Amino acid sequence: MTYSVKLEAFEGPLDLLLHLINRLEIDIYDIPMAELTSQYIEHLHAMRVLELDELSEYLVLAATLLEIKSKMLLPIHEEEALDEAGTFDLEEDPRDELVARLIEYKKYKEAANSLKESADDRAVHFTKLPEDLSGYGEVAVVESDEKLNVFDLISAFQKMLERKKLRAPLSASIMKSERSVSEKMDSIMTLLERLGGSCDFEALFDDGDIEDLVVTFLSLLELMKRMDIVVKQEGNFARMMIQVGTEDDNGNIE
Amino acid sequence: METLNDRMLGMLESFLFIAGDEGLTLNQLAVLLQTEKEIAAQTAEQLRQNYENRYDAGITVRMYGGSYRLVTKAEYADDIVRMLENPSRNSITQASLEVLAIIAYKQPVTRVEIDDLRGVKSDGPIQTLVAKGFVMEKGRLESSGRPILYGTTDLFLDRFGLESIDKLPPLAEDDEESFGDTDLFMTKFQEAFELTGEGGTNE
Amino acid sequence: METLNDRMLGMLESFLFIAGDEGLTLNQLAVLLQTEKEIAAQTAEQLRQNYENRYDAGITVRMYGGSYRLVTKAEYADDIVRMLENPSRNSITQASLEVLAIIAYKQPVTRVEIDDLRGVKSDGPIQTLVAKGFVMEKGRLESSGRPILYGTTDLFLDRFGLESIDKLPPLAEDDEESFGDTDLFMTKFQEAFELTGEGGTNE
Repeated sequence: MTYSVKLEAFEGPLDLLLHLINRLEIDIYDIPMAELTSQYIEHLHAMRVLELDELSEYLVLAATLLEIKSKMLLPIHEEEALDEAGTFDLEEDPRDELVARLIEYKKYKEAANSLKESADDRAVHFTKLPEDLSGYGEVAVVESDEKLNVFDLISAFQKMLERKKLRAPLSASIMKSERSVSEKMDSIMTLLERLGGSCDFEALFDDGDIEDLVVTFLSLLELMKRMDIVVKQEGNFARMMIQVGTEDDNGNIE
Repeated sequence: METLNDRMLGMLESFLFIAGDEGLTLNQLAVLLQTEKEIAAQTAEQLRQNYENRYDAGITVRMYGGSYRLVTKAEYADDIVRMLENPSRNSITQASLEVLAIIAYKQPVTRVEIDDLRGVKSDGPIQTLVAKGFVMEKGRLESSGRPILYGTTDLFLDRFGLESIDKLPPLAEDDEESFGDTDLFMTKFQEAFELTGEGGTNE
Repeated sequence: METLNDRMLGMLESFLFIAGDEGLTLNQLAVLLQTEKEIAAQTAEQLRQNYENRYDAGITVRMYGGSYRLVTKAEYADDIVRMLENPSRNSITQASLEVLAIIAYKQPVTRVEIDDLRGVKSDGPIQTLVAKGFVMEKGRLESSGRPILYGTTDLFLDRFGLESIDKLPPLAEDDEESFGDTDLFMTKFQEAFELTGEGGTNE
């Protein structure tokens, strides 16, 4: 099978199953168990990076799939398929429970998407801090014995973080230069040239906030990818050095 | 000439301006405007319409989580983001979103119910959602172990642009196209037939 | 129809709305509106006239100390006083709740640290919280000026139904966004390393 997929991208075994059903264009109400089971297990094999307890969740479902598959292979006797009234007993499909679970899960997965959309719509509307009313007089303090909720504290804190983004931005940001990766790449190359072609890896991360650090890092990665630089380390725990990459005629890095 | 209605609208705008992102509930508006709730709601609606109809207005009224708020119009979002130093992105993982959706629709709900529905452990996402202020404990289930019941917060309604929890869009019912109950019945009927008829080669 | 001028006015209103009590200087306005200072000044003046001419407007533009700011119209001052007596439903204002959250999670903490975190002065809310008995002085920081350290009280624990301060639910302080970036960057880092290490066969 040439189909490859990023396994970490799945939110769990049900998510993986839904993905397979979708990709194989399977009718969820008429799942070919053998095919789905073998595809599912094939994917499990490919999951090298899963942690043990996560893997166990996937294995539980694999066992369920195998069980359903084997039940379906059992021949159904007519007398069992027909109940006393002579009608088909429709409750007997061994896939029913799995299908119900998948459908239920799918519903919430879709709901999650619509929540996301709604949050995106909301995010284009900005608001402002409440005005300071102290200029109008003393703010009334109502005494009461009512129980307060500790989760209100969290909400208050989160609102504050959000607001902070709206504060100070205007004046500061207008002049602030973009911390773009391409600019940083240029400045790293300039620095390397100035230092004679190599420098200590850590020296590039001396200052700056997390965003700066991330930009520096991404710039290094991009430079490595373009083979403009190479990162060298003599041994474990040794200092990493950054060097200007020199290409030989074959385009390989020296 | 200023009319009584103009004055009401002006007052409302000044109140909402002062309240900022805290917003004001309909009850609070009625008290502040010294009028009936119904009139307060009508005035808020008229203010909204005025904003929407005025092309030179940069702001409008929205209700989130039961509170009216003044907000900037969507059309200026790009210009505003340009001026913000740290424009907030909606950064929430797919796992957290799934858990949030389950809690929003099924609340109050226990962790075990969430785990069962997703087929994976959801401790991590639940903790993240609590820490982000979208989810809170809403008491405990009176059963063995007294598990915590989770529900959503007002902050959730605000950040997800919902007027109230009743205004969540309805959950998708089972795929309409392939499935009304009759269809389901027919398919199952056929399946059963094929299964018996062909000796269980249905794979 | 929306005209170019309408759009400029709307943009201006939305910028001033967000800028709040810090306002925006003419220079900033020109940059934000991407126009000449002269045009920016004219637009601001037109916005002011529009507000003044509209009897249903509750707000207007003022220039203080070189900054343009949106403010409520003077005629609503008496009505706004009513907001003082109408604090939010929790009988504790959002500002106080914010300060309380900071003190609860960061204690012991100085006023300056609280101000920094919030980006606004917090004397008022701190006083209120001390008066309510939720917050108390917990000594002084051994540094210049020996600022007061604030912490929460037993009454705080009682009112919020907490057994002890360790029972506060964990809080997400950084945006997932920054975590996300770090993760992204670790992933990229690993990828890049594998790439150089294995000669780009990592696909």
